[in-house]
Amino acid sequence: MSKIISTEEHNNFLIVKTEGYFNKDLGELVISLVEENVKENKYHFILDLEQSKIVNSIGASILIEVIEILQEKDGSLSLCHMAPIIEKTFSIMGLTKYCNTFKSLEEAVAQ
Amino acid sequence: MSKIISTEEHNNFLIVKTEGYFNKDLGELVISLVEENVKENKYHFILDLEQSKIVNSIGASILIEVIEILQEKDGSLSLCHMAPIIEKTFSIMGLTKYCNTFKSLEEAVAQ
Amino acid sequence: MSKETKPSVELRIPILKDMELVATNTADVIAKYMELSDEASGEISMALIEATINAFEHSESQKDIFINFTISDDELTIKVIDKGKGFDSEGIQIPDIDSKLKKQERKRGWGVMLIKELMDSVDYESGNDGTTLTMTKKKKNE
Amino acid sequence: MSKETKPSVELRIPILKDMELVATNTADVIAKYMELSDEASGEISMALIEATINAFEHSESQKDIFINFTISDDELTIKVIDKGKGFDSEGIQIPDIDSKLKKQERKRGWGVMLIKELMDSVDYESGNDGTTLTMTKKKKNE
Ligand SMILES: Nc1ncnc2c1ncn2[C@@H]1O[C@H](COP(=O)(O)OP(=O)(O)O)[C@@H](O)[C@H]1O
Ligand SMILES: Nc1ncnc2c1ncn2[C@@H]1O[C@H](COP(=O)(O)OP(=O)(O)O)[C@@H](O)[C@H]1O
Repeated sequence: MSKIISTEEHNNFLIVKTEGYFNKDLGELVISLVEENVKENKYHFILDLEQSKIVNSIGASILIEVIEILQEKDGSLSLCHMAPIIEKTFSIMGLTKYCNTFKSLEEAVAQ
Repeated sequence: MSKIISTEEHNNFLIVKTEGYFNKDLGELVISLVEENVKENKYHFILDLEQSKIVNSIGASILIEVIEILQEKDGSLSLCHMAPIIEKTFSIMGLTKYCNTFKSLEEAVAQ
Repeated sequence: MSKETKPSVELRIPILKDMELVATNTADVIAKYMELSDEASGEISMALIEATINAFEHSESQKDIFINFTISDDELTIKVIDKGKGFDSEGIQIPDIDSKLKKQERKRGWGVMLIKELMDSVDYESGNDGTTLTMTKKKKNE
Repeated sequence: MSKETKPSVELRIPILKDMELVATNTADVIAKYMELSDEASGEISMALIEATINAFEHSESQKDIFINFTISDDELTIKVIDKGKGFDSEGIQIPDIDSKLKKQERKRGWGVMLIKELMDSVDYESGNDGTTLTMTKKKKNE
Protein backbone atom coordinates (compact mmCIF):
# COMPACT_ATOMS: atom_id res chain seq x y z
CA MET A 1 0.00 0.00 0.00
CA SER A 2 2.52 2.63 1.12
CA LYS A 3 5.58 2.81 -1.09
CA ILE A 4 8.27 4.85 -2.83
CA ILE A 5 7.14 5.13 -6.43
CA SER A 6 10.19 6.81 -7.92
CA THR A 7 13.60 8.28 -7.18
CA GLU A 8 15.21 10.54 -9.70
CA GLU A 9 18.23 12.85 -9.77
CA HIS A 10 17.71 16.38 -10.98
CA ASN A 11 20.24 19.22 -10.66
CA ASN A 12 21.74 18.67 -7.27
CA PHE A 13 18.64 16.97 -5.88
CA LEU A 14 17.39 13.48 -5.35
CA ILE A 15 13.62 13.58 -5.89
CA VAL A 16 11.71 10.92 -3.96
CA LYS A 17 8.03 10.38 -4.74
CA THR A 18 5.89 8.35 -2.37
CA GLU A 19 2.44 6.84 -2.59
CA GLY A 20 -0.08 6.06 0.13
CA TYR A 21 -0.23 6.45 3.89
CA PHE A 22 3.01 7.99 5.21
CA ASN A 23 3.30 5.65 8.18
CA LYS A 24 6.23 4.02 9.99
CA ASP A 25 6.92 1.62 7.11
CA LEU A 26 7.07 4.34 4.49
CA GLY A 27 9.16 6.54 6.79
CA GLU A 28 11.64 3.68 7.16
CA LEU A 29 11.82 3.19 3.40
CA VAL A 30 12.60 6.88 3.00
CA ILE A 31 15.25 7.02 5.73
CA SER A 32 17.01 3.94 4.31
CA LEU A 33 17.10 5.54 0.91
CA VAL A 34 18.53 8.74 2.41
CA GLU A 35 21.18 6.82 4.36
CA GLU A 36 22.30 4.96 1.23
CA ASN A 37 22.57 8.15 -0.77
CA VAL A 38 24.39 10.04 1.98
CA LYS A 39 27.08 7.36 1.74
CA GLU A 40 27.46 8.39 -1.89
CA ASN A 41 27.73 12.05 -0.90
CA LYS A 42 24.24 13.06 -1.96
CA TYR A 43 22.84 15.43 0.64
CA HIS A 44 19.91 17.27 -0.97
CA PHE A 45 16.53 15.60 -1.09
CA ILE A 46 13.09 16.58 -2.32
CA LEU A 47 10.19 14.55 -0.96
CA ASP A 48 7.16 14.78 -3.25
CA LEU A 49 4.04 13.94 -1.25
CA GLU A 50 1.51 14.39 -4.06
CA GLN A 51 0.33 10.77 -3.79
CA SER A 52 0.58 10.60 0.01
CA LYS A 53 -2.45 12.43 1.33
CA ILE A 54 -2.21 11.16 4.88
CA VAL A 55 0.54 10.80 7.50
CA ASN A 56 0.91 9.72 11.07
CA SER A 57 3.24 11.16 13.69
CA ILE A 58 5.46 8.09 13.55
CA GLY A 59 6.17 8.70 9.86
CA ALA A 60 6.66 12.38 10.63
CA SER A 61 9.12 11.68 13.44
CA ILE A 62 11.22 9.61 11.05
CA LEU A 63 11.47 12.74 8.90
CA ILE A 64 12.98 14.48 11.94
CA GLU A 65 15.65 11.78 11.95
CA VAL A 66 16.20 12.43 8.25
CA ILE A 67 16.68 16.13 8.98
CA GLU A 68 19.17 15.27 11.72
CA ILE A 69 21.19 13.13 9.33
CA LEU A 70 21.19 15.83 6.66
CA GLN A 71 22.06 18.66 9.09
CA GLU A 72 25.34 16.90 9.87
CA LYS A 73 26.24 17.03 6.19
CA ASP A 74 24.94 20.55 5.50
CA GLY A 75 22.35 18.89 3.34
CA SER A 76 18.67 19.77 2.94
CA LEU A 77 15.21 18.27 2.91
CA SER A 78 12.56 19.92 0.74
CA LEU A 79 8.91 18.97 0.77
CA CYS A 80 6.39 19.60 -1.98
CA HIS A 81 2.76 18.87 -2.83
CA MET A 82 1.72 18.58 0.81
CA ALA A 83 -1.99 18.08 1.44
CA PRO A 84 -3.33 20.88 3.67
CA ILE A 85 -3.63 18.62 6.75
CA ILE A 86 -0.06 17.37 6.28
CA GLU A 87 1.23 20.91 6.01
CA LYS A 88 -0.71 21.83 9.16
CA THR A 89 0.61 18.79 11.05
CA PHE A 90 4.23 19.43 10.07
CA SER A 91 3.82 23.08 10.97
CA ILE A 92 2.37 22.30 14.43
CA MET A 93 5.35 20.02 15.01
CA GLY A 94 7.77 22.74 13.86
CA LEU A 95 9.12 20.35 11.25
CA THR A 96 8.58 22.88 8.48
CA LYS A 97 11.10 25.22 10.18
CA TYR A 98 13.81 22.74 9.26
CA CYS A 99 12.64 22.00 5.71
CA ASN A 100 12.12 23.96 2.54
CA THR A 101 8.49 23.69 1.52
CA PHE A 102 7.07 24.22 -1.96
CA LYS A 103 3.71 23.95 -3.63
CA SER A 104 5.00 22.21 -6.74
CA LEU A 105 7.94 20.01 -7.66
CA GLU A 106 8.98 22.59 -10.27
CA GLU A 107 9.40 25.24 -7.57
CA ALA A 108 11.31 22.81 -5.36
CA VAL A 109 13.74 21.95 -8.14
CA ALA A 110 14.21 25.63 -9.04
CA GLN A 111 15.02 26.74 -5.45
CA MET B 1 -20.94 15.89 -2.16
CA SER B 2 -22.34 14.31 -5.32
CA LYS B 3 -22.84 16.80 -8.14
CA ILE B 4 -22.74 17.67 -11.81
CA ILE B 5 -19.49 19.58 -12.30
CA SER B 6 -19.94 20.62 -15.91
CA THR B 7 -22.14 20.39 -18.97
CA GLU B 8 -20.74 21.28 -22.33
CA GLU B 9 -21.88 20.95 -25.94
CA HIS B 10 -19.50 19.38 -28.41
CA ASN B 11 -20.36 18.27 -31.94
CA ASN B 12 -23.80 16.81 -31.58
CA PHE B 13 -23.28 15.80 -27.93
CA LEU B 14 -24.04 17.21 -24.54
CA ILE B 15 -21.15 16.17 -22.30
CA VAL B 16 -22.12 15.84 -18.62
CA LYS B 17 -19.36 15.42 -16.03
CA THR B 18 -20.23 14.29 -12.53
CA GLU B 19 -18.34 14.17 -9.27
CA GLY B 20 -18.75 11.88 -6.26
CA TYR B 21 -21.00 8.99 -5.37
CA PHE B 22 -23.47 8.27 -8.19
CA ASN B 23 -26.45 7.79 -5.90
CA LYS B 24 -30.17 8.61 -6.17
CA ASP B 25 -29.57 12.35 -5.81
CA LEU B 26 -26.97 12.50 -8.54
CA GLY B 27 -29.09 10.27 -10.77
CA GLU B 28 -31.98 12.69 -10.35
CA LEU B 29 -29.80 15.66 -11.22
CA VAL B 30 -28.74 13.89 -14.39
CA ILE B 31 -32.24 12.86 -15.46
CA SER B 32 -33.56 16.40 -14.89
CA LEU B 33 -30.80 17.77 -17.06
CA VAL B 34 -31.60 15.23 -19.77
CA GLU B 35 -35.32 16.04 -19.64
CA GLU B 36 -34.64 19.76 -19.99
CA ASN B 37 -32.37 19.22 -22.96
CA VAL B 38 -34.72 16.79 -24.67
CA LYS B 39 -37.27 19.60 -24.66
CA GLU B 40 -34.76 21.59 -26.67
CA ASN B 41 -34.31 18.69 -29.10
CA LYS B 42 -30.94 17.54 -27.80
CA TYR B 43 -30.91 13.77 -27.77
CA HIS B 44 -27.26 12.69 -27.57
CA PHE B 45 -25.54 12.62 -24.21
CA ILE B 46 -22.12 11.63 -22.97
CA LEU B 47 -21.81 10.94 -19.25
CA ASP B 48 -18.21 11.30 -18.09
CA LEU B 49 -17.77 9.34 -14.85
CA GLU B 50 -14.09 10.10 -14.30
CA GLN B 51 -14.77 11.76 -10.95
CA SER B 52 -17.51 9.35 -9.89
CA LYS B 53 -15.74 6.20 -8.76
CA ILE B 54 -18.69 4.65 -7.03
CA VAL B 55 -22.36 4.04 -7.82
CA ASN B 56 -25.35 2.37 -6.29
CA SER B 57 -28.10 0.48 -8.06
CA ILE B 58 -30.57 3.30 -7.45
CA GLY B 59 -28.39 5.71 -9.41
CA ALA B 60 -27.91 3.04 -12.06
CA SER B 61 -31.65 2.42 -12.38
CA ILE B 62 -32.19 6.11 -13.03
CA LEU B 63 -29.83 5.72 -15.99
CA ILE B 64 -32.22 3.05 -17.30
CA GLU B 65 -34.95 5.70 -17.20
CA VAL B 66 -32.63 8.03 -19.10
CA ILE B 67 -32.11 5.36 -21.75
CA GLU B 68 -35.87 4.91 -22.02
CA ILE B 69 -36.40 8.63 -22.57
CA LEU B 70 -33.67 8.78 -25.22
CA GLN B 71 -34.84 5.62 -27.03
CA GLU B 72 -38.14 7.34 -27.75
CA LYS B 73 -36.27 10.12 -29.51
CA ASP B 74 -33.70 7.92 -31.28
CA GLY B 75 -31.14 9.55 -29.03
CA SER B 76 -28.15 7.96 -27.33
CA LEU B 77 -26.37 7.69 -24.02
CA SER B 78 -22.60 7.23 -24.05
CA LEU B 79 -20.55 6.50 -20.96
CA CYS B 80 -16.84 7.11 -20.53
CA HIS B 81 -14.15 6.87 -17.88
CA MET B 82 -15.97 4.18 -15.93
CA ALA B 83 -14.11 2.74 -12.94
CA PRO B 84 -13.71 -1.05 -13.35
CA ILE B 85 -16.34 -1.84 -10.70
CA ILE B 86 -18.84 0.53 -12.32
CA GLU B 87 -18.26 -1.07 -15.70
CA LYS B 88 -18.73 -4.49 -14.14
CA THR B 89 -21.93 -3.43 -12.37
CA PHE B 90 -23.45 -1.88 -15.49
CA SER B 91 -22.48 -4.94 -17.47
CA ILE B 92 -24.09 -7.37 -14.97
CA MET B 93 -27.25 -5.26 -15.20
CA GLY B 94 -27.14 -5.31 -19.01
CA LEU B 95 -27.13 -1.52 -19.01
CA THR B 96 -24.05 -1.40 -21.22
CA LYS B 97 -26.01 -3.16 -24.00
CA TYR B 98 -28.07 0.00 -24.34
CA CYS B 99 -25.20 2.51 -24.09
CA ASN B 100 -22.09 3.28 -26.02
CA THR B 101 -19.10 2.87 -23.73
CA PHE B 102 -15.67 4.44 -24.18
CA LYS B 103 -12.44 4.57 -22.23
CA SER B 104 -11.87 8.28 -22.79
CA LEU B 105 -13.96 11.34 -23.50
CA GLU B 106 -12.02 11.90 -26.72
CA GLU B 107 -13.15 8.52 -28.04
CA ALA B 108 -16.73 9.18 -26.98
CA VAL B 109 -16.80 12.51 -28.80
CA ALA B 110 -15.20 10.98 -31.92
CA GLN B 111 -17.74 8.10 -32.18
CA MET C 1 -5.80 -19.08 12.32
CA SER C 2 -8.17 -20.89 14.65
CA LYS C 3 -11.79 -19.91 14.88
CA GLU C 4 -11.32 -18.21 18.25
CA THR C 5 -8.63 -15.82 17.14
CA LYS C 6 -10.01 -14.53 13.84
CA PRO C 7 -9.88 -10.75 13.97
CA SER C 8 -13.11 -8.96 13.26
CA VAL C 9 -14.26 -5.40 12.73
CA GLU C 10 -17.76 -4.35 13.75
CA LEU C 11 -19.75 -1.30 12.70
CA ARG C 12 -23.00 0.02 14.04
CA ILE C 13 -24.42 2.69 11.75
CA PRO C 14 -27.58 4.74 11.89
CA ILE C 15 -29.89 5.12 8.90
CA LEU C 16 -28.61 8.40 7.49
CA LYS C 17 -27.99 9.55 3.95
CA ASP C 18 -24.96 7.97 2.24
CA MET C 19 -23.93 6.27 5.50
CA GLU C 20 -23.45 3.04 3.53
CA LEU C 21 -20.12 4.58 2.53
CA VAL C 22 -18.85 3.94 6.06
CA ALA C 23 -19.23 0.24 5.32
CA THR C 24 -17.56 0.57 1.93
CA ASN C 25 -14.62 2.56 3.23
CA THR C 26 -14.10 0.09 6.04
CA ALA C 27 -14.12 -2.76 3.54
CA ASP C 28 -11.46 -0.96 1.49
CA VAL C 29 -9.08 -0.79 4.45
CA ILE C 30 -9.71 -4.43 5.34
CA ALA C 31 -9.24 -5.53 1.72
CA LYS C 32 -5.87 -3.76 1.65
CA TYR C 33 -4.87 -5.35 4.93
CA MET C 34 -5.79 -8.77 3.51
CA GLU C 35 -3.99 -7.94 0.26
CA LEU C 36 -7.06 -8.67 -1.84
CA SER C 37 -6.92 -7.52 -5.46
CA ASP C 38 -8.36 -4.14 -6.46
CA GLU C 39 -10.97 -6.05 -8.41
CA ALA C 40 -12.09 -8.06 -5.38
CA SER C 41 -12.05 -4.93 -3.26
CA GLY C 42 -14.34 -3.12 -5.72
CA GLU C 43 -16.73 -6.05 -5.82
CA ILE C 44 -16.95 -6.19 -2.04
CA SER C 45 -17.59 -2.45 -1.86
CA MET C 46 -20.37 -2.59 -4.41
CA ALA C 47 -22.05 -5.58 -2.75
CA LEU C 48 -21.81 -3.86 0.61
CA ILE C 49 -23.36 -0.66 -0.69
CA GLU C 50 -26.33 -2.64 -1.96
CA ALA C 51 -26.66 -4.74 1.19
CA THR C 52 -26.49 -1.70 3.45
CA ILE C 53 -28.97 0.31 1.39
CA ASN C 54 -31.38 -2.64 1.50
CA ALA C 55 -31.06 -2.83 5.27
CA PHE C 56 -31.68 0.94 5.46
CA GLU C 57 -34.59 1.02 3.04
CA HIS C 58 -36.43 -2.24 3.34
CA SER C 59 -36.06 -3.13 7.00
CA GLU C 60 -38.75 -0.50 7.64
CA SER C 61 -37.14 0.06 11.00
CA GLN C 62 -35.44 3.06 12.56
CA LYS C 63 -32.93 0.83 14.29
CA ASP C 64 -29.21 0.95 13.60
CA ILE C 65 -27.64 -1.54 11.21
CA PHE C 66 -24.76 -3.81 12.26
CA ILE C 67 -22.00 -4.85 9.90
CA ASN C 68 -19.42 -7.40 10.87
CA PHE C 69 -16.24 -8.24 8.97
CA THR C 70 -14.38 -11.42 9.90
CA ILE C 71 -10.89 -11.74 8.51
CA SER C 72 -9.30 -15.08 7.86
CA ASP C 73 -6.32 -16.17 5.83
CA ASP C 74 -8.31 -17.27 2.83
CA GLU C 75 -11.53 -15.26 2.91
CA LEU C 76 -13.43 -12.25 4.17
CA THR C 77 -16.85 -12.90 5.67
CA ILE C 78 -19.26 -9.98 5.98
CA LYS C 79 -22.56 -9.96 7.85
CA VAL C 80 -25.09 -7.16 7.37
CA ILE C 81 -27.72 -7.28 10.07
CA ASP C 82 -30.94 -5.31 10.40
CA LYS C 83 -33.66 -5.60 13.00
CA GLY C 84 -36.44 -4.97 10.51
CA LYS C 85 -39.43 -6.76 9.09
CA GLY C 86 -37.61 -9.41 7.09
CA PHE C 87 -38.49 -10.83 3.67
CA ASP C 88 -38.53 -14.00 1.62
CA SER C 89 -35.24 -13.99 -0.23
CA GLU C 90 -36.24 -17.02 -2.32
CA GLY C 91 -39.17 -15.07 -3.70
CA ILE C 92 -37.14 -12.25 -5.20
CA GLN C 93 -37.59 -12.00 -8.97
CA ILE C 94 -34.49 -11.86 -11.16
CA PRO C 95 -34.47 -8.49 -12.88
CA ASP C 96 -34.08 -8.19 -16.64
CA ILE C 97 -33.19 -4.98 -18.41
CA ASP C 98 -34.98 -5.86 -21.67
CA SER C 99 -38.33 -6.21 -19.97
CA LYS C 100 -37.64 -3.17 -17.77
CA LEU C 101 -37.15 -1.14 -20.94
CA LYS C 102 -39.84 -2.66 -23.14
CA LYS C 103 -42.56 -3.25 -20.60
CA GLN C 104 -42.19 0.02 -18.73
CA GLU C 105 -41.54 -1.94 -15.53
CA ARG C 106 -40.19 -0.43 -12.30
CA LYS C 107 -36.55 0.23 -13.05
CA ARG C 108 -35.20 -0.79 -9.66
CA GLY C 109 -34.68 -4.24 -8.15
CA TRP C 110 -30.97 -4.87 -8.86
CA GLY C 111 -29.44 -5.03 -5.39
CA VAL C 112 -29.88 -8.69 -4.46
CA MET C 113 -28.86 -9.84 -7.94
CA LEU C 114 -25.72 -7.69 -7.89
CA ILE C 115 -24.74 -8.98 -4.45
CA LYS C 116 -25.08 -12.56 -5.69
CA GLU C 117 -23.06 -11.89 -8.82
CA LEU C 118 -20.29 -10.00 -7.05
CA MET C 119 -19.66 -12.21 -4.02
CA ASP C 120 -18.49 -15.83 -3.75
CA SER C 121 -21.26 -16.93 -1.41
CA VAL C 122 -24.43 -15.20 -0.28
CA ASP C 123 -26.89 -16.37 2.34
CA TYR C 124 -29.97 -14.67 3.75
CA GLU C 125 -31.50 -15.55 7.11
CA SER C 126 -34.63 -13.53 7.48
CA GLY C 127 -37.60 -13.51 9.79
CA ASN C 128 -39.88 -11.02 11.44
CA ASP C 129 -37.12 -10.00 13.85
CA GLY C 130 -34.89 -8.93 11.02
CA THR C 131 -32.49 -10.03 8.31
CA THR C 132 -28.92 -11.26 8.43
CA LEU C 133 -27.09 -11.35 5.14
CA THR C 134 -23.85 -13.34 5.23
CA MET C 135 -21.56 -13.01 2.25
CA THR C 136 -17.99 -14.07 1.61
CA LYS C 137 -15.18 -13.19 -0.75
CA LYS C 138 -12.40 -15.69 -1.22
CA LYS C 139 -8.82 -14.60 -1.45
CA LYS C 140 -7.36 -15.81 -4.72
CA ASN C 141 -3.66 -16.49 -4.52
CA GLU C 142 -2.28 -15.85 -7.97
CA MET D 1 -31.77 17.32 18.60
CA SER D 2 -32.40 15.95 22.07
CA LYS D 3 -29.81 13.77 23.75
CA GLU D 4 -31.84 10.62 23.20
CA THR D 5 -32.09 10.94 19.46
CA LYS D 6 -28.53 11.89 18.52
CA PRO D 7 -27.37 9.46 15.85
CA SER D 8 -24.12 7.69 16.53
CA VAL D 9 -21.76 5.39 14.68
CA GLU D 10 -19.74 2.80 16.55
CA LEU D 11 -16.66 0.90 15.45
CA ARG D 12 -14.93 -2.01 17.07
CA ILE D 13 -11.53 -2.61 15.51
CA PRO D 14 -8.80 -5.13 16.23
CA ILE D 15 -5.17 -4.11 16.62
CA LEU D 16 -3.92 -4.74 13.10
CA LYS D 17 -1.57 -2.80 10.86
CA ASP D 18 -3.01 0.45 9.44
CA MET D 19 -6.46 -0.39 10.89
CA GLU D 20 -6.60 3.20 12.22
CA LEU D 21 -7.61 4.09 8.65
CA VAL D 22 -11.02 2.50 9.30
CA ALA D 23 -11.58 5.20 11.88
CA THR D 24 -10.32 7.93 9.56
CA ASN D 25 -12.42 6.83 6.62
CA THR D 26 -15.50 6.62 8.81
CA ALA D 27 -14.83 10.13 10.08
CA ASP D 28 -14.60 11.36 6.46
CA VAL D 29 -18.08 10.05 5.64
CA ILE D 30 -19.54 11.51 8.83
CA ALA D 31 -17.84 14.86 8.23
CA LYS D 32 -19.39 14.99 4.76
CA TYR D 33 -22.78 14.09 6.16
CA MET D 34 -22.45 16.91 8.71
CA GLU D 35 -21.20 19.27 6.00
CA LEU D 36 -18.04 20.07 7.92
CA SER D 37 -15.33 21.90 5.97
CA ASP D 38 -12.52 19.96 4.29
CA GLU D 39 -10.18 21.59 6.77
CA ALA D 40 -12.15 20.36 9.79
CA SER D 41 -12.47 16.95 8.21
CA GLY D 42 -8.70 16.69 7.74
CA GLU D 43 -8.09 17.76 11.34
CA ILE D 44 -10.49 15.15 12.67
CA SER D 45 -8.87 12.44 10.55
CA MET D 46 -5.39 13.31 11.74
CA ALA D 47 -6.43 13.46 15.41
CA LEU D 48 -8.20 10.15 15.04
CA ILE D 49 -5.18 8.47 13.47
CA GLU D 50 -3.08 9.54 16.44
CA ALA D 51 -5.68 8.58 19.03
CA THR D 52 -6.22 5.16 17.48
CA ILE D 53 -2.51 4.44 17.13
CA ASN D 54 -2.01 5.36 20.79
CA ALA D 55 -4.80 3.00 21.80
CA PHE D 56 -3.19 0.27 19.66
CA GLU D 57 0.38 0.85 20.83
CA HIS D 58 0.25 2.05 24.39
CA SER D 59 -2.74 0.22 25.83
CA GLU D 60 -0.46 -2.84 26.00
CA SER D 61 -3.54 -4.92 25.52
CA GLN D 62 -4.63 -7.30 22.78
CA LYS D 63 -8.22 -6.21 23.17
CA ASP D 64 -10.19 -4.50 20.43
CA ILE D 65 -10.54 -0.72 20.40
CA PHE D 66 -13.94 1.02 20.37
CA ILE D 67 -14.57 4.27 18.57
CA ASN D 68 -17.82 6.11 18.91
CA PHE D 69 -18.96 9.09 16.85
CA THR D 70 -21.93 11.11 18.08
CA ILE D 71 -23.44 13.51 15.58
CA SER D 72 -25.24 16.63 16.68
CA ASP D 73 -26.26 19.78 14.86
CA ASP D 74 -23.33 21.83 16.07
CA GLU D 75 -20.55 19.37 16.82
CA LEU D 76 -19.07 15.93 16.35
CA THR D 77 -18.02 14.08 19.50
CA ILE D 78 -15.60 11.19 19.16
CA LYS D 79 -14.65 8.71 21.87
CA VAL D 80 -11.67 6.38 21.48
CA ILE D 81 -11.75 3.66 24.09
CA ASP D 82 -9.14 1.05 24.95
CA LYS D 83 -9.16 -1.54 27.71
CA GLY D 84 -5.45 -1.19 28.37
CA LYS D 85 -3.16 -0.12 31.19
CA GLY D 86 -4.00 3.58 31.23
CA PHE D 87 -1.64 6.52 31.78
CA ASP D 88 -1.37 9.91 33.39
CA SER D 89 -2.32 12.34 30.66
CA GLU D 90 -1.35 15.33 32.81
CA GLY D 91 2.20 14.04 33.02
CA ILE D 92 2.82 14.02 29.27
CA GLN D 93 5.72 16.30 28.32
CA ILE D 94 5.15 18.83 25.53
CA PRO D 95 7.46 17.88 22.68
CA ASP D 96 9.81 20.43 21.14
CA ILE D 97 11.51 19.95 17.80
CA ASP D 98 14.53 22.11 18.65
CA SER D 99 15.51 19.98 21.61
CA LYS D 100 14.68 16.80 19.69
CA LEU D 101 17.17 17.87 17.04
CA LYS D 102 19.88 19.40 19.20
CA LYS D 103 19.78 17.05 22.16
CA GLN D 104 19.43 13.85 20.18
CA GLU D 105 16.19 13.09 22.06
CA ARG D 106 13.72 10.38 21.08
CA LYS D 107 12.03 11.79 17.99
CA ARG D 108 8.53 10.56 18.79
CA GLY D 109 5.98 11.88 21.27
CA TRP D 110 3.78 14.08 19.05
CA GLY D 111 0.41 12.33 19.14
CA VAL D 112 -1.23 13.82 22.23
CA MET D 113 0.00 17.31 21.35
CA LEU D 114 -1.36 17.04 17.80
CA ILE D 115 -4.73 15.81 19.04
CA LYS D 116 -4.96 18.81 21.39
CA GLU D 117 -3.98 21.27 18.67
CA LEU D 118 -6.32 19.84 16.05
CA MET D 119 -9.52 19.36 18.05
CA ASP D 120 -11.74 21.87 19.86
CA SER D 121 -11.85 19.95 23.13
CA VAL D 122 -9.90 16.96 24.35
CA ASP D 123 -10.41 15.02 27.55
CA TYR D 124 -8.69 11.87 28.84
CA GLU D 125 -10.23 9.59 31.42
CA SER D 126 -7.68 6.94 32.21
CA GLY D 127 -7.22 4.28 34.86
CA ASN D 128 -5.93 0.77 35.10
CA ASP D 129 -8.99 -0.55 33.28
CA GLY D 130 -8.23 1.54 30.23
CA THR D 131 -8.41 4.92 28.63
CA THR D 132 -11.28 6.88 27.15
CA LEU D 133 -10.34 9.85 25.04
CA THR D 134 -13.25 12.20 24.29
CA MET D 135 -12.69 14.85 21.67
CA THR D 136 -14.99 17.24 19.86
CA LYS D 137 -14.99 19.30 16.71
CA LYS D 138 -17.40 22.19 16.49
CA LYS D 139 -19.22 22.94 13.30
CA LYS D 140 -18.44 26.47 12.21
CA ASN D 141 -21.25 28.07 10.29
CA GLU D 142 -19.66 30.53 7.92
N1 LIG E 1 -32.78 -6.30 4.42
C1 LIG E 1 -33.98 -6.44 3.83
N2 LIG E 1 -35.12 -6.40 4.56
C2 LIG E 1 -36.35 -6.54 3.98
N3 LIG E 1 -36.51 -6.70 2.66
C3 LIG E 1 -35.43 -6.74 1.86
C4 LIG E 1 -34.12 -6.63 2.40
N4 LIG E 1 -33.25 -6.72 1.37
C5 LIG E 1 -33.97 -6.87 0.26
N5 LIG E 1 -35.31 -6.90 0.53
C6 LIG E 1 -36.42 -7.09 -0.42
O1 LIG E 1 -35.90 -7.55 -1.65
C7 LIG E 1 -36.33 -6.69 -2.72
C8 LIG E 1 -35.28 -6.61 -3.80
O2 LIG E 1 -34.17 -5.88 -3.34
P1 LIG E 1 -33.14 -5.32 -4.37
O3 LIG E 1 -32.79 -6.39 -5.33
O4 LIG E 1 -31.99 -4.74 -3.61
O5 LIG E 1 -33.89 -4.20 -5.17
P2 LIG E 1 -34.55 -2.83 -4.67
O6 LIG E 1 -33.93 -2.49 -3.36
O7 LIG E 1 -34.20 -1.85 -5.74
O8 LIG E 1 -36.01 -3.10 -4.60
C9 LIG E 1 -36.64 -5.37 -2.06
O9 LIG E 1 -37.55 -4.62 -2.80
C10 LIG E 1 -37.19 -5.82 -0.72
O10 LIG E 1 -38.56 -6.16 -0.83
N1 LIG F 1 -4.34 5.17 25.12
C1 LIG F 1 -3.21 5.24 25.82
N2 LIG F 1 -2.91 4.30 26.76
C2 LIG F 1 -1.76 4.36 27.48
N3 LIG F 1 -0.82 5.31 27.32
C3 LIG F 1 -1.04 6.28 26.41
C4 LIG F 1 -2.22 6.29 25.62
N4 LIG F 1 -2.17 7.38 24.80
C5 LIG F 1 -1.00 7.99 25.07
N5 LIG F 1 -0.30 7.34 26.05
C6 LIG F 1 1.00 7.73 26.64
O1 LIG F 1 1.31 9.03 26.25
C7 LIG F 1 2.60 9.09 25.65
C8 LIG F 1 2.64 10.16 24.58
O2 LIG F 1 1.86 9.76 23.47
P1 LIG F 1 2.07 10.50 22.09
O3 LIG F 1 2.10 11.96 22.35
O4 LIG F 1 1.03 10.02 21.17
O5 LIG F 1 3.50 10.07 21.59
P2 LIG F 1 4.07 8.63 21.21
O6 LIG F 1 2.91 7.73 20.96
O7 LIG F 1 4.88 8.89 20.00
O8 LIG F 1 4.88 8.22 22.41
C9 LIG F 1 2.84 7.69 25.12
O9 LIG F 1 4.21 7.42 25.00
C10 LIG F 1 2.15 6.85 26.18
O10 LIG F 1 2.99 6.65 27.27
